[in-house]
Amino acid sequence: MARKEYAFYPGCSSQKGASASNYLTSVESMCKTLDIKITEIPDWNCCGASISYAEAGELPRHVMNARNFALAEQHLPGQEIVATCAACWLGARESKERLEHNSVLMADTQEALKEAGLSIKAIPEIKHMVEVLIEDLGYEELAKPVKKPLADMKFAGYVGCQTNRPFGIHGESFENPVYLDKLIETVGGEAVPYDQKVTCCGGALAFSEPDKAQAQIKDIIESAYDNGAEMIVTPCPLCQANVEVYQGQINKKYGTKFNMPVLYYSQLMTIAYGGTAKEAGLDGNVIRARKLEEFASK
Amino acid sequence: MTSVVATNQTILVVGGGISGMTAALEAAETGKQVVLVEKNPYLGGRTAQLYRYFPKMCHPTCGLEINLRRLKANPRIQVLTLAEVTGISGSKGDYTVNVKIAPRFVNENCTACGECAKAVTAEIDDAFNYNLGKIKAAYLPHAMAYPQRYVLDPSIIGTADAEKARAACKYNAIDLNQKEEQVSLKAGAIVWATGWQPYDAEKITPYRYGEFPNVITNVEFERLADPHGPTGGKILRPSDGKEAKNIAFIQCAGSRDENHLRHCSRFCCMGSLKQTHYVQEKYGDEGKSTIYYIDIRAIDRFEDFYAKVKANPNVSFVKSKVARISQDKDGNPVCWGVNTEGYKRYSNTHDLVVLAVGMEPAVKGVDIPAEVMSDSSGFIMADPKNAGIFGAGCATNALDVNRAVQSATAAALRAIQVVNKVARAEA
Amino acid sequence: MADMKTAAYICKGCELGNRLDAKALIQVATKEGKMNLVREHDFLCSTEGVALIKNDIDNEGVTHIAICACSRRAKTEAFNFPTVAVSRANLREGVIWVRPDTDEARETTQEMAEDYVRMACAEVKAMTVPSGNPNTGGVKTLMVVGGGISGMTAALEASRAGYKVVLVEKSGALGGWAAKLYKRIPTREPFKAPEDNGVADLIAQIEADANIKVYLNATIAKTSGAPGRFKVEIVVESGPQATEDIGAIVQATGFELYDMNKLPHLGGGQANVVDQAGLEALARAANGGPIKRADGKEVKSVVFVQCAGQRDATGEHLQYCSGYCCNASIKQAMYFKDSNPDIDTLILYTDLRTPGNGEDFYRSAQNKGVIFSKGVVSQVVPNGNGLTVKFKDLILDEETETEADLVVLATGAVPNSGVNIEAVAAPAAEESEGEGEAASAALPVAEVKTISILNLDYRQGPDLPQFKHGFTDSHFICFPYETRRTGIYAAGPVRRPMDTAQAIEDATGAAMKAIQAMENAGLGRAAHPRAGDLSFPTARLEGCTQCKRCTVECPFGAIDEDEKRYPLFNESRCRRCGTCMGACPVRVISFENYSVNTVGAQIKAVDIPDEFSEKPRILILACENDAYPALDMAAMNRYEYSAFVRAIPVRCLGSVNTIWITDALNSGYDGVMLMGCKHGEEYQCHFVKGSELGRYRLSKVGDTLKSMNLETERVLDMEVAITDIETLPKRINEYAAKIMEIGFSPFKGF
Amino acid sequence: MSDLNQQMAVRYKNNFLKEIEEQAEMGNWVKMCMQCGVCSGSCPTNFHPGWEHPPQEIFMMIRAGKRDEVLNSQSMWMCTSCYNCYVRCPRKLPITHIMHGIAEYAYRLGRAPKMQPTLHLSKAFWNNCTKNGRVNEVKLTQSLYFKDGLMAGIKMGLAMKDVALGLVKAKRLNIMEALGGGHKCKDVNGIHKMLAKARELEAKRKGRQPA
Repeated sequence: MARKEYAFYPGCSSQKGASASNYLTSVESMCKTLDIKITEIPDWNCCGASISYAEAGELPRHVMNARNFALAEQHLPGQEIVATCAACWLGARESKERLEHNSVLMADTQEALKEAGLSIKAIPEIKHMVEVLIEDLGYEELAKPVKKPLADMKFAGYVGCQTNRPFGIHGESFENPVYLDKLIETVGGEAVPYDQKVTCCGGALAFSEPDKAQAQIKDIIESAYDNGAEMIVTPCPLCQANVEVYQGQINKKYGTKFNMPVLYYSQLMTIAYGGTAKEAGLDGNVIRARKLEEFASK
Repeated sequence: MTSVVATNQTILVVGGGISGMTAALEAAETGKQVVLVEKNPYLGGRTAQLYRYFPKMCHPTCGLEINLRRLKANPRIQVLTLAEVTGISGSKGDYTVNVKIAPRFVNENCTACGECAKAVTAEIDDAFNYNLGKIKAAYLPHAMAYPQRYVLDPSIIGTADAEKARAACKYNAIDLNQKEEQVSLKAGAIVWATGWQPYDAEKITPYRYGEFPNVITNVEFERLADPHGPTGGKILRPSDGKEAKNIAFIQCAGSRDENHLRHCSRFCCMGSLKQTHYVQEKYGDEGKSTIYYIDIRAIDRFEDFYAKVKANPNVSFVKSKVARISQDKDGNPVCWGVNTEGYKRYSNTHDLVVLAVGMEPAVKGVDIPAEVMSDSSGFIMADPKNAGIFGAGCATNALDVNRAVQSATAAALRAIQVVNKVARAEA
Repeated sequence: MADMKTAAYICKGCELGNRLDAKALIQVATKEGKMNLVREHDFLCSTEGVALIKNDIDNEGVTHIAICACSRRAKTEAFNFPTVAVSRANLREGVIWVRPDTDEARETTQEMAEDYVRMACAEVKAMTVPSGNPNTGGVKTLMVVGGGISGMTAALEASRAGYKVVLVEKSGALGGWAAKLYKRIPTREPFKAPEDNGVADLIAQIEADANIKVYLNATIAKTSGAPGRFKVEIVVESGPQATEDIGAIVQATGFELYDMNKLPHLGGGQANVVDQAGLEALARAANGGPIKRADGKEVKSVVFVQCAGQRDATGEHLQYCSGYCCNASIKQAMYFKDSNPDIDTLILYTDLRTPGNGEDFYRSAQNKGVIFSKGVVSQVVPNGNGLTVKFKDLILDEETETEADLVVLATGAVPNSGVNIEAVAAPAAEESEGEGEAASAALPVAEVKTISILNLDYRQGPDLPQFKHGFTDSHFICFPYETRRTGIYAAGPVRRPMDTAQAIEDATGAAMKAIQAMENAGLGRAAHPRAGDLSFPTARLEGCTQCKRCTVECPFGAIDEDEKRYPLFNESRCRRCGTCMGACPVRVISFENYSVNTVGAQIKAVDIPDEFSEKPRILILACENDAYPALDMAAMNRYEYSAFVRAIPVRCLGSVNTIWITDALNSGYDGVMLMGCKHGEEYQCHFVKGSELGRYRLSKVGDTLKSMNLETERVLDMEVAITDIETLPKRINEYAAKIMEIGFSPFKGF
Repeated sequence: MSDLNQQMAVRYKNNFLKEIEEQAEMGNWVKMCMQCGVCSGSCPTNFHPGWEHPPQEIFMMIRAGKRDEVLNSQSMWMCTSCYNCYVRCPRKLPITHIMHGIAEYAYRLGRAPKMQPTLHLSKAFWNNCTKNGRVNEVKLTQSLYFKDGLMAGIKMGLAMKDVALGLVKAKRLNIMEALGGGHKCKDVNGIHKMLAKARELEAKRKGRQPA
């Protein structure tokens, strides 16, 4: 019997072979160590993400999330939903909030769900994995399993937008949230202060407006370098991808020499808990975090 | 032991700022018995912490001197400092009030000669100057403090410092055995004039108050400009003591904001317009002020004052609520936003940013009897049932000094109506 | 004066004993001060010390005491002996705290102390204990002029406190402006919707109140007398003239709207353009139903133009903001939205001014669909059956226009404050030297009214002096009710532009002050700022030359002229500033405890060393409210200054009589420093015109100096604020140095 | 779609504010803006060139009835959903959602700019994720590259080559997905029926004939 159980909502990017598969890998290792049982919501579907607003409209977007709620309720009764992807978490929370505060929307949603043979009684709580870690467990508990503190490694904790706004992590400020820094320190690393912690990476506009997005990404990486960071750490798959994969293009465009690994908090924790590079999904990083890989292999 | 002479024809005034003093004086000068309760060791409240008043640019201490003279000349007012009301029972015309009096550790013998301060070595935060500086733990709160008696900070009681202070006093004015007292007194009517507190600027996270040393509040700026202040009246910025000549004033810092204070605090526009005068006064044409605002609320004849400031080439106005503040490598605050008049983007670097924080009623969270109603912002509202407890000054609304005094004068009459009724009944 | 017994007490506490030669001070008090009784004490303000003095008063018959210790501002509770005349020699803040504790300084410091002892002894002997004003009136009836919200509130609040009230209203009904309103701006939580105008309720209360006597269709023919004994003649239209005995007066005569016909470019005077009063009339007619224009057409779109003829920089219209109009337009827009949400309501403003909880009212209007645009209207022109409003949209940064069935101009308030007595030159002003400067700036827009409201039978004119833009406001931040006519207080929009909620608060405060004035007049006590002072000016008329300076200069219009043109003092109008005393060229005016003599005696008491001593003497006459406390606080900060100055507090620069200066110079002083408050438009003098009049008078001293062949620098007029604690000692020392340059006065030793 | 545009234009005559309030998601908040400008200053794209109208200006334009300028504007499409404006607004306007709502409405009316890249992304993403219930990242990427036609697609593809390859190497882009495979939900059918119903209900509620 695990000490905590959750209905797990990995989201599209955290699947085998998907853009955040390494996130999934590390989360699984991390949860194993922490004795957290996460059970995938059977047949869960995409949250629609913010970007679908134009084509989806209002109700269909909520209905997509509502389906996941209904499935979780049905198959994993009494369990809170935990998401690892910022967009999934935000999308789901928004739908929960909107449906609970708008009886018309709720009625329409139920009617639509009927088409799929589903219905909602009470929408479960929806948490981001980070909330599970720092609220349900707490920093002390997270520190206990640390076998290999990530000594003399400098990380820039990049919180970004959607794990931070509009809901954010309880008790954190929108402008200068510190939970990520605290997580880094909990596993023995050094969190460097820098002023692009919550700057937007451009989100989905990395596809549609690459120039604007990459200009913002450049600011983030530059500031991380300027403040002595060796690696960037983030809780969001989209942030991770955007900040990591466009560095080559940015170097071309701006003549920079960026080669900054961008990791998930869960990868740090897995390594600090004594996991292997593979268990932490370090092989899944496009820009390899050599220093961390060597450290892991020691 | 403090003895208080009070009956159900006595008017109790809670709060010794300009509103409380006014209510007390107006009532006493009409022949009423008054007890004035103040939680600080001195009277004068927040007005005593202002350098100048708008629109006259005159000095609050000038009016304070007159009020203190009125007070000294009036035998009908008993003043209790370091005192707080802890409970009120009874009803209109017949209240019983419990007051907690904290020890001052200095008695009436004190001649304010200052020998104790010389003897003491420990230092504490200078509360009168919003903790911008340090003072000795035996102190006179400020130059015009009334009662004109020193105070020993509780932190040194039981230490060698306290003994040094006692030894240094030739007049047996220092009494280290003073204890907290609870006194109970009668009152026919109560005027609640507990004033206001500046909104906690740390809650306005985009402005990074508390993180960036060169982002300060309007009340702190008053102390910087005041010759009695921590910099002796020089406008020096906290981070490096450099002369701050290019200053940003951000209006509605917390006010008119559903995330903070829903009401408009009224005084802050005039306050910042006034403070641009300080910059001009200290630095002449080298001093530059920029006011970021939503609406300039220079109501009635204050418009003249606004017009004068607008005419000053060293003051510029930007119609914009600043979105966020960052800090550059030299510790200069940078204001980011958009001028909504014609949509012009800006990121302006300043030496110092002054947040025009709004007024939060100090009554908030204070337990006063149910018959006192407060509005959605926590200000006391006049009770239609006309009970015997009346709000005065900034406890009732966001007011400038002038209007606070009006309100206090009105409250004095409302209180007098009650005690006169009692008197007629007993006659 | 027959059985005067004097005593001096030398305190040795607070280092005085160590720093000064107490024995010598006792000598001085005895030999030169000629005090019947001289005592020293180690700690005079202690219980024992005070008991010692008390005992001398009770058992030794001491009537006059000189306390030689700390500043008169310190230890006031301890040294409080109301039954005897008391003077204070300021040996602590005035001497040892401003002097270095060094051997070379000791001699001059001691001399300083000895002089202050001499001065205290001389002063107290010239004083008598004020006996109170014999010429009081005990009338406790309040007169309220104006039957609007403010007037009715003042009347009811005074009545609730147990006072009789006479309420005079010029129209045929109570209610004033508020009665014209369909509804009013909310005064209580929730601040979301217009509320009942409250008039009916007030009228009902007044009619039910036996304390309140109402005169309708009534004006005031004459107001004579003083607080506690006003006689008011009331003329009732087509009725008998009445006379009332009145104790104090509240003037709540309200305002009228600025005439929109002066705003043709905004459509003022055109069809379908109304001011806020006009809209209220339409709303009352509609009474919740669809609001119709004069031509009967139902209004489907309305534009509100804020600041119409207000906040005007050209000087052509009102310069000020009337404060309430933003909320009023919001309220009026709600009239439309509440009757039909589909009506287009647009409010064009530059700064929306809804202070305090008005912000809730603003939000509520937005919620109801009222549109707010930041724009400046250039023109309103007819357009078919409607109007076109041309304006610059400041947010979208473009010239644009919109159509409307109806346009409402928020034109703002003009006070009904009666005659501007300073604009229409007061009678015989030219006879006085003071007046020329005294006249304050007249106003461009608010036309000079010629019909008086109070018809005061005062030497200085028939109405309350006006402050700015025709309002009868006070210029004091800390003392908003202080008019320049004792016992007469303004309330409501006549005092300052304000909305209903404020007017109610304001009227209650004014009633408070009026009641207080009646109570104090009855006891012969002064009103603010010398509240409780029992002294009052008296004149030896046999010496009077009828020059009228006192009657013209009195900042409070307290002095009339009798049929023989002698000054006629109205003590309960007097604020005890002493300006009359300072003005009197033949020095026949004095107070019992403050006179040409009490100060003159101190000046003469100072020991003047001969020119070879290298010790000049400089006289400081310092305003007791600002300059003297500044000197005290400089001392508390241990800022040192010259040992050659001798400071005497005065009630006001206005009370300084030139004779003090000429006497000082004649008796060999080398210089005189006059320290008074700021004057002019932003004056800080607590007697309003006192320091200004004083300065004007003293500027004439120059001629005297010439006639005495003395350098003009020997008299220095300084503006001192209470915060000048750091600069004041510097300026004193600079002046002392300057005197050394100029050299010593030739008048020494005469 | 433009018939819907006509239909709405007629229905709301010259009251564009009302149109937005009833038709656009969260549109009823627009009237509450007090023009402080904090949203404009907070927008991350604010300091990039070529951004016409910030939210507060869009709101003012709506009140001023500038229907065409607003509906045709690129501005709403620039939203990165960073929620800075949303959390800072002193009037608590859900600005991010309002901007999305206006954009969505403009699109429904067929007024959105031609080939608006973000709109294209939105369509591609939604269609992609609703087809099988989950996103097929390869197909998504393809559809984005080839939106401007084959040649442009190849160019874009080349430009993005390194990005794609990097992901492939890292096993985070599975080309197999391109060929039929990829992740999908079991009850795709139910999802489709459910969404069809949802679209129908929404159109009904907003008084639009189903497109």
